Amino acid sequence: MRYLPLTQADRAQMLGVIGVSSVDDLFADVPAAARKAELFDLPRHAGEMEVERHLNSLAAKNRPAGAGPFFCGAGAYKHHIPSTVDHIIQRSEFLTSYTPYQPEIAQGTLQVLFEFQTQVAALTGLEVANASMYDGSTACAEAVLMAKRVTRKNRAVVSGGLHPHYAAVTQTIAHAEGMDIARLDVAIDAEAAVVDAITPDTACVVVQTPNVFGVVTDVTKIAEAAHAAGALLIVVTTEAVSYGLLKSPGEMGADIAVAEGQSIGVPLGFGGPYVGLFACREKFVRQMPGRLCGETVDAEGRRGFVLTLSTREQHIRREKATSNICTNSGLCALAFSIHMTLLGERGLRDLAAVNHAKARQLRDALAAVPGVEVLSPRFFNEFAIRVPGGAASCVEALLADGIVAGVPFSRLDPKAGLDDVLLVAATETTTAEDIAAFAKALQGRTL
Amino acid sequence: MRYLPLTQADRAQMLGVIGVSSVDDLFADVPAAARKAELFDLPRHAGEMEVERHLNSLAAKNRPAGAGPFFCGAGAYKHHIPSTVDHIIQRSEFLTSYTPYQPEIAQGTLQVLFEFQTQVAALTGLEVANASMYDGSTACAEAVLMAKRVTRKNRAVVSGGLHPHYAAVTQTIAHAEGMDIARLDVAIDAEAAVVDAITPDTACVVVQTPNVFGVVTDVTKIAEAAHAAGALLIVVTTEAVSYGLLKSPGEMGADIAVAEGQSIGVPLGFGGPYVGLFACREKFVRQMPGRLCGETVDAEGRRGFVLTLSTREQHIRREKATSNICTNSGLCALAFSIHMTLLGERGLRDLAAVNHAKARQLRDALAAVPGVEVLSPRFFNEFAIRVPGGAASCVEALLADGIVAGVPFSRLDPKAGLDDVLLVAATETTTAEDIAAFAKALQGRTL
Amino acid sequence: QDEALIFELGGWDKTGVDLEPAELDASDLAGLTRTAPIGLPGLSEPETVRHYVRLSQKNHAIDLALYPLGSCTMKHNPRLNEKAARLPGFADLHPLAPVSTTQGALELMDSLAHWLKTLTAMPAVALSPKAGAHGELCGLLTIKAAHEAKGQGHRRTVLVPTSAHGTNPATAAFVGYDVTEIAQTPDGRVDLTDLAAKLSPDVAAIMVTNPNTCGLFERDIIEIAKLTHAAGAYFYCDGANFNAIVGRVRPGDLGVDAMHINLHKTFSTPHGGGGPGAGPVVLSEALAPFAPAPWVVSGHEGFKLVEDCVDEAAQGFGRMVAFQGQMGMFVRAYAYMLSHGSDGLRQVAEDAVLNANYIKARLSGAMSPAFPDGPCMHEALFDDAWLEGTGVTTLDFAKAMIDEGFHPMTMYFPLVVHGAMLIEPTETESKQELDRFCDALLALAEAAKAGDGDRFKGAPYLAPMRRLDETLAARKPKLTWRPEPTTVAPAPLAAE
Amino acid sequence: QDEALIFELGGWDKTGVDLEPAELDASDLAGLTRTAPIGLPGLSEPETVRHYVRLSQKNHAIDLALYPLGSCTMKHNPRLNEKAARLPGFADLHPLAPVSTTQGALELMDSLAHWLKTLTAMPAVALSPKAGAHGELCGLLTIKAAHEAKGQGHRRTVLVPTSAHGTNPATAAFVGYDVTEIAQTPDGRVDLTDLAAKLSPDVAAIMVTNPNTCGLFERDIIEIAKLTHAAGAYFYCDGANFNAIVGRVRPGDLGVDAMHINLHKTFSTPHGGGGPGAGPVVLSEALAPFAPAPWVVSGHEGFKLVEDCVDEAAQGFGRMVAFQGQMGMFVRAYAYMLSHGSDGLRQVAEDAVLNANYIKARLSGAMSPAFPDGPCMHEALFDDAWLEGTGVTTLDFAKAMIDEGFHPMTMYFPLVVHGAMLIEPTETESKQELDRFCDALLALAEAAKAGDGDRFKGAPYLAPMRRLDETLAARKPKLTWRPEPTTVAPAPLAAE
Repeated sequence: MRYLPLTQADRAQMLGVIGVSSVDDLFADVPAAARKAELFDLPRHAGEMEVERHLNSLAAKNRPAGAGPFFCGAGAYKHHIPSTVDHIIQRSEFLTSYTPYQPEIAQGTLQVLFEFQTQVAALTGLEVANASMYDGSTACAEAVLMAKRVTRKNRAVVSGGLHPHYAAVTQTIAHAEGMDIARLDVAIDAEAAVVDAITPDTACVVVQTPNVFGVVTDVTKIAEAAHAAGALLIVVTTEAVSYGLLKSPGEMGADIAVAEGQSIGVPLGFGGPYVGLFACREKFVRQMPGRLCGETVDAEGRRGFVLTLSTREQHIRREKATSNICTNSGLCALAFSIHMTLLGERGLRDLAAVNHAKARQLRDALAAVPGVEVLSPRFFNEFAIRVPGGAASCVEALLADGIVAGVPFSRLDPKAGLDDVLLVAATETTTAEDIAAFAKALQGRTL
Repeated sequence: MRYLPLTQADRAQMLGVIGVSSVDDLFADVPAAARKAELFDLPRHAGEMEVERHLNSLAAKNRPAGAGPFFCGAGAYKHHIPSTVDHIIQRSEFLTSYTPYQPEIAQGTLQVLFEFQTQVAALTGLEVANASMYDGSTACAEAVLMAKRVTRKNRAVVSGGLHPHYAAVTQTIAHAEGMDIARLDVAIDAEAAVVDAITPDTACVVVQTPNVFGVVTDVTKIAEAAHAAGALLIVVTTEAVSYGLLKSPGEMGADIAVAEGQSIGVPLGFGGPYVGLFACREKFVRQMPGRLCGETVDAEGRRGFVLTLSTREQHIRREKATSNICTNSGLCALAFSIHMTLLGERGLRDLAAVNHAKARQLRDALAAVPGVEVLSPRFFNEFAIRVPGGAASCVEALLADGIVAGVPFSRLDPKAGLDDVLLVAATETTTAEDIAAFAKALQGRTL
Repeated sequence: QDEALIFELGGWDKTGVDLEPAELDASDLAGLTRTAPIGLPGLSEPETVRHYVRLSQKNHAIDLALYPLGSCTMKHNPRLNEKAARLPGFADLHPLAPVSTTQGALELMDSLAHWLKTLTAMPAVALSPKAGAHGELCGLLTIKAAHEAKGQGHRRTVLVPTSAHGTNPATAAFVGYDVTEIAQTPDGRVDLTDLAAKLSPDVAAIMVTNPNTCGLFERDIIEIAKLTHAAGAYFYCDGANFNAIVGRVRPGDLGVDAMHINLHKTFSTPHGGGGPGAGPVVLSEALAPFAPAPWVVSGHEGFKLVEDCVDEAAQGFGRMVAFQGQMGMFVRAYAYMLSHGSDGLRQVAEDAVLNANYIKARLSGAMSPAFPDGPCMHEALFDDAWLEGTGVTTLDFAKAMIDEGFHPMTMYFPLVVHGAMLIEPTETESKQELDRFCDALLALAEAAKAGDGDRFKGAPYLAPMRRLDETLAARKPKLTWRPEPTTVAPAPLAAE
Repeated sequence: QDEALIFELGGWDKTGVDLEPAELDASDLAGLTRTAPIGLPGLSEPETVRHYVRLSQKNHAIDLALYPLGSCTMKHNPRLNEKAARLPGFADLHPLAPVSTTQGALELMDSLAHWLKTLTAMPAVALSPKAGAHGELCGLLTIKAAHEAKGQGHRRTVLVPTSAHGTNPATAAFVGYDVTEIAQTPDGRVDLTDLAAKLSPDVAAIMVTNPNTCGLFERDIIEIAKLTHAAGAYFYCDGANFNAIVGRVRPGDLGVDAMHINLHKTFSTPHGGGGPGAGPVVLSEALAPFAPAPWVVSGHEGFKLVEDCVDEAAQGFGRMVAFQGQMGMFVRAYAYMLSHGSDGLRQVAEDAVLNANYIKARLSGAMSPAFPDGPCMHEALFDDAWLEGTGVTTLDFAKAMIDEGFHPMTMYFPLVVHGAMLIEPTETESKQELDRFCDALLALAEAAKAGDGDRFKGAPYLAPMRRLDETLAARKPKLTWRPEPTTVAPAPLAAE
């Protein structure tokens, strides 16, 4: 087998050194009843060519986003990734290294994480960021738990504009920790209702901007209300490119900002792996979940980087840890950081501006289709429309025209009663032809 | 522009250090008439996404060999390449390094070349090999010129079984050097005629096995005849995988062996870059063309490798060099060497056996088609068939059935009068279904 | 050579992309446009490539040499798997694309689930957890839901052996459970008597790693499961070390109720400097109904994705993540499974165990194995008794290994062994490399005993950096780069 | 750390592939089957990866630092181009596949030809030459054919300046010409008087590099062309340094008849440790009819490939290679051209020249420029006058640069300058990197003048190897690995 270097002669010689007569002797501690002599009922090994063929055939049964006009968003976005990004993350030294526990031979990973943390802090307008989370949704849940630790209060107010998956994850996990989650009604411009829901026993308020309907909101007033009640404001973002154009969470008073970083450097990948961004005010740093990288010096006084504040973490603190997290999303954080370095401030602003301009073009084109109503009053690169006859059947119908029209809101939250709401997104990858084709096909279907 | 790091501020500052006022001043030596102020009539710069889209659209206008049943050979073969090969040759340190002129910081490339040379020598059964040539055809021409240097004679006898492109390249270049090229008549089993053509003024005899019709030949007798006449025997191989199954050129008495190495590790790539293999008897080493890597020691006595015997080469000897070659095919040699290391002797023998077995299956299937005649009496993984109605129109017709049937011999040599001869090859990538589909379609077209 | 930070390269106005800037009409943004500079540097593409390539060379990697981190399972990562994961049909697939356009992806998930269930003899699997600890969380949430459904929601305790990974108690606490430790026998296994004593009606679950973190198989595993079930509790197995038994032993045959599988360990998806991972959880019949959304079902019209628990599985405890989990890792793990097959996977376990025992045998003369009697499984555990009197600590010894070109083993874990050194070679090491490693360690051991203290106290000498001051880093954490007072702050971008 | 050779790793019976061995029926092989072992080692995939990754780290590369090899043009290689070349539509395309299935490839070749012709103002281009020297060969063969067609086949001489690349005289000799050198003026250009004197009726061509290998533009280039043409000879221009003028100056406007273009220099296809390259040759109207096969023509029914000279171009001199040339390089070069565009390519030349002049300006205080007056083009040439009396040679100085993390410049070339040091930074270096480089060289220069001989004579100290004994290597060449007498020879494979 091509991945196994031992020859039969090696094995025999090694058994001799160990002093046993067969490899079975090494499995002696396994109860006899569980020691399977036969191979399990699965195919035998296969050559690389055969495996590749099989996987190619599976891949060919999917329609990639790049195959034609494509307007899905709702928490994952089709963006162009510079080829440099993938080239670098495939380097052996990044790809096949472990968590940088031995900093002397892991400065590559560590410096990248330090740079990543700084980029995330700058983007979110907050002082500190961690070295990444699994994704945006788990980052959101961790932020709520962190607010509980900081405030020692148990109630979370969750905006109805929060991505339903994020709300579900947060609810699942925070509930297990004994928190009381007040999820407000789902609505297009849901953030308006948040302030009134804040009570003195509120640990945190969770709002998303742009929200799941694409609506952008100035959360400054919500921050003030939350702070007045002794609660933290958690601002969630699922489209990191929006940071290039919109006021940062920190500028608007957020205490914790979490985001899905997929849009920068990470492929759609059917949902994962992604990279969660997590930033907060410096005073809360010791309550943060996840890995942190910090600057220090080596024995010769040279600047270097190490994992730090690990007394927050499970491998030191065990049941008293701030989180159970061990694995992070290091390679995706690297991809994010490389892409961000290529963009720079100028490139990110340009990219965000292009995204917004494309979404406006899309909005104009769809708004002109009779029967279609644009629902999102303010948006970045995604918005909700009402389509006659239901969003799910609209998507199905337009697929026949070669167009992937977007995400029916009912797919995210079937109970919300918004079956005719379709979420549509545009990015720099959207062409004028894509938009025209969408509008034309939609018109054909709604007439 | 993303590949250009200088900012406008940098440029201004640098012009100041240089002491000129504009970059135009640096082009002062260019005659005014040739100093173009305007941009040339070509598109302006484009973003990565736009360029990628354009190239994707061009690529999509081609039908890759892997898209369906495919039987072309004739000097380039569709083989499976392990993914490890491409991963390694994309490493910055191999991909973006130059000719290893500074051995202290080029041991990676140099050790690879030393290993490559050893592998090529072992495969060809000869004592020394160089660090690669552009491809098999230019290696063939260089071998003929080398024979002239060694024997100080001017006539080359070229078998009618030599790949017509190789014959053309050799004729073009050797003729320019003033050699007299006696190319024998094209025939399926052409090597039989070679011995009689050898004269006392013959510098070398060039035979190919497997030849362009796939025919394998024991050249021992030809070697004896050549040596008796004071000529060198040059054995050409265009399918390097055949080395795994067939007697090596060295074993059969060759003085020089040249080959196209594409089959091991190098993609089809529409004809290039490929990698020429070049090996010979040790006594001729100082007449070899191309780069050579040799073992030595460093100042601390450690084993290391350097380019050596460069007094043969143009950068030292100028017009007295053994060849004008400067660039080699280093990265393809690396790919070849990696693939060969993965294969090992066992893997190469298995691969060759699979190739031969598939070709026999193909032969059996096609031989059973009424009207089709198999022409090659002995073969490795390729053979010639006679198809009624002409090979070119047969290929065209089968294309409509989704099958790329092979290479019409007339495409290689329109003057040979073999318009009904089709060259067909099978490799490990050929499936039983491919073969069945080919036979069925052929039957449908010939009936 | 030091590598400057991206913030120090002067690229406040540079970019490595060519975008035609769109004119900004902010009328749909309600005044939310940024005004102040963000403070992000940019670099041209050549500078970017060089920065990261240089940085990369400061890392150790499994592609460079043995990486014997016990319990971390650093094995070869096939490049075929990387290639497959990058096929546009997988990499460029939106998680919410219409289900009819994602049939191949769903089929792959379904096949992966089939392999995982067959290899573990368990009837169900939840694929979505994003890492091992996330899988533990999923498992305990499932257990919690199952107890609640049975009216056993009052059970508040989870039993965990002292030798467990830190994630075990951390996860239990995360879910709101109290953690009680189980004692260990002198031969490194769960103490059955202590377990039986602690299996009160308040216990919701036990969490046992098997093979355990001492590298030993829990001989009494079936008895442990029986006791646990008899007490009305569930048996959560930490499957971090499944690589030692894959293809040979099925956890379902041992009485396990839930077990996560680190795809990045057993099935060789790359670790990527600490992640991403993937932690699917196999579940017993008792727990299966409580699994979280989403999951794949197959029917006449192809594959379907059940994304909401409401209708089709009212008992499901909820959702672990947005979307479906680590698809990129699923592709890699599945490619790895197909490549190995049932025979190859069995060989994986055998060679992993053989390699570990070979190291244990070769080093036992010079170093002190924590459990000298009997074979170990996939990793060999030593304590620091053999260093006594040398003045060299486990940490010093580990740092000296760096100078020999190897990554240190796992140190000071598991906690049950003094100065623990946990060595896991994995099955993808050749005998030559194992010998090179053992020779180096034996030479180091000799040097330590010969009193060559400087070689250890100052180590590493040959790494990109000398030993780093971790205390300083934690005392006054500097977690982001900030401009020195003398640095010119980034100027706001000119409107162009 | 030394890396063993693949032959020393014991893998005589190992393999890193999984092939089902086919049963061998040798009845179609006429007894030609191998019997003796070949002597090829094999390695498992993990061992293979490690071997090559370890080796790679012993190389310098443009991705690691400045690589200022004059005349070699080591610039950034965009990864977009690597990605594009690997699209199955290009990489998995057979050179003899039916023409109707290769229309995209032919279109790309046609577009590349259009760009090359437009950038050079030349009416034709032969794409097939595989490298620069191969392009020279193509150019001279074209010239020879043209002369023969005009009844001028008696012309036997090619004039070449002393400063020329070795490939120029070597190629001329290869084609059977006699080589005569042209003198150089004190300011580093072709001596017009000497040229005029040597332009006898026997001269077939002149070969002039422009910008020349001293990094200078031939001011009298138009006059040179006129003299040459007046003598009935052709003007071959070595286009190795086209990168200095691309987008700004067109060789066709200067009177050039043939010029090769190193795609791996001007258009940034990667050098790959010495190759592959690609050397298309642009041709004047006079030479165009004699171009070799194959070429692409476009018509109503799409693109066609003319593969044989017989019918469609009876004058073509023959064929340079099997198939169409370096398609993989065509894709990369075309991607590079599209990315830069007409504006970007012009900027390429300007920045390359600016960077070289900046280095010249910064170093001229400490080192002696060979041609101090006036600007240089894309490379700065120094001689070793400034090292006089220091005991340090050009070679020593170059080796000391390695310890500073840089690749040495080109040394002892061109031959017209004593102890030449030819520095070419290219346009893809940032000012920061140029300053780092200049600072390092200035410090080294100071050390040399201060008499710190050891720092140079023993250099490099910090490279993977110390200075290598090239004389030993050449005296008794050891070009392949052979088993030591004590090594067990590989056993023949058992029939399995």
